[in-house]
Amino acid sequence: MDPAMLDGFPEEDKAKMMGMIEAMQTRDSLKMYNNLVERCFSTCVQSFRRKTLEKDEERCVSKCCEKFLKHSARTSVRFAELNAQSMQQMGGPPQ
Amino acid sequence: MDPAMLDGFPEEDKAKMMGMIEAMQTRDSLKMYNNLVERCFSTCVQSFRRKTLEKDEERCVSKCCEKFLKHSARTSVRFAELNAQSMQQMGGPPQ
Amino acid sequence: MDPAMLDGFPEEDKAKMMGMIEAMQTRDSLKMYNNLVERCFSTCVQSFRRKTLEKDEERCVSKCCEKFLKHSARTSVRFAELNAQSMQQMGGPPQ
Amino acid sequence: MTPEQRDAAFAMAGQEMEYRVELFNKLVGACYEKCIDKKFKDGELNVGENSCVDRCAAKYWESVAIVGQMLGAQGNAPS
Amino acid sequence: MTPEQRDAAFAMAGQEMEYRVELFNKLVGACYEKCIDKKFKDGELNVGENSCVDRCAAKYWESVAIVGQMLGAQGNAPS
Amino acid sequence: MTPEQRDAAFAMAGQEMEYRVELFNKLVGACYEKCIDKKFKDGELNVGENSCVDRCAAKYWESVAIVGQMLGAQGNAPS
Repeated sequence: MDPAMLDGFPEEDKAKMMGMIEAMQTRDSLKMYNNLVERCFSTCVQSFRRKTLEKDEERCVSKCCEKFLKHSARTSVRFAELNAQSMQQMGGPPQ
Repeated sequence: MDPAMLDGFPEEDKAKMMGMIEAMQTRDSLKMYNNLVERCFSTCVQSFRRKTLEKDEERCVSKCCEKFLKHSARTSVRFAELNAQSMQQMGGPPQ
Repeated sequence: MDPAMLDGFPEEDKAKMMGMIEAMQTRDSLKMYNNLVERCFSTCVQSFRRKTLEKDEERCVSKCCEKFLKHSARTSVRFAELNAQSMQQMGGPPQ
Repeated sequence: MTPEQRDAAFAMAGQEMEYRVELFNKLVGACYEKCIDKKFKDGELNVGENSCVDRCAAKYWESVAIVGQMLGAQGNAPS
Repeated sequence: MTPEQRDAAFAMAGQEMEYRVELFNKLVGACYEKCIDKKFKDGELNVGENSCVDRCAAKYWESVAIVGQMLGAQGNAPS
Repeated sequence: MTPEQRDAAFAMAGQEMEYRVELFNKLVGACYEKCIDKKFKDGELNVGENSCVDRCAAKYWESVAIVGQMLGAQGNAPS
């Protein structure tokens, strides 16, 4: 969201909006955490002969997580660029 | 939801309920939009040698979308019929 | 959530929190219902030559559902144990 | 009706609506997977797809009832 | 602005944000499936993965626009 | 506690609960896929399925901790 959108709103509204954004971010990061575990567990863990992770499963979960975070960070840069581009070209994102 | 459910409620409650339904519909249509893009992109786009869609990928995304919307429209007619049927037979939908 | 967390809150707050928990449980059980139907339907129903379930499809949906509920019940016992364990060891669950 | 009862009625109606919408969306998704040819040569549903979709919807509905009975029998019926 | 209008503006801004976040998450998920090698020998993205991710994001974005046009044409454009 | 602080405490407790429920649901789903035979001849879990489920739950839990550490190290720990 463009923070400029909030210009002209009374201070208490801005505070409310900021609270809303913050709550959404907390919720999304918790959701992302759960999704990441599910994704890497499903890809990496295949054997159930023991009740602790095998060394290579542990390594796989950790690399999977690292790689996903890097992928996500790179994508977020591209996403911002694409967003900015379509703002210029069409006066707004595709919606 | 059966609008008759709202009979007997004060006017301001009806308005509140209508607002609730409207907000839900906006949210659902945005969600459906996102789901549709994800679905058709995943089915149709396979090559990443260029950063723009190939002609056949573009056509595929567009046909995929058209077909999904037609499928969804037909299903919604069937859904309403099945709903009406089970209201009659059992005094309510399976729940 | 640990109900002890509510100690020291005024009565009306406890009531509000309990209401929140209840609403969440209703929502989750409805969501679980929908997920279970989707899961067992997708696994069990393969033929579309008739508009009613074949005898073996019906049996499959029913066994699938029974098995999922048993799996879920067992997992919930394990989940509680793991939760309790990590509370002891680390003063809190992994988060 | 007290304000609390009214709030509860609203909350229940909202959850009921969400359940219905979710049910519909899952039915659409499941029958799309089962019935629709993913080659997308054409934007129209053909005869076979159309009748598959109709039967699929009816069979999904029957499955909802079966699962509902099972949940009810186990005492965790949603309502 | 009346309080009702303000509430409506808040609700709309909230839904717009949720739509954006969801769009981003789905793009990340789709391009992860398309581009990332799941052997996880290494925690780094290699050159091929990096350029695949960039192109994938651009193509996903183009798909958003196509689907948006189709929805608009059918009169069920989300906004 | 001011009313604002109380609202914030409620919101946080709600999000914490949602996180827990979601964690449980994903664990159930993941271990169902890994451990349960989908032929459904029987409605009972057999010995092999039971022990697979127990180990799967423990391994999932371990994975939650690993991912949590990684997120923490990167400064995007959820809490």
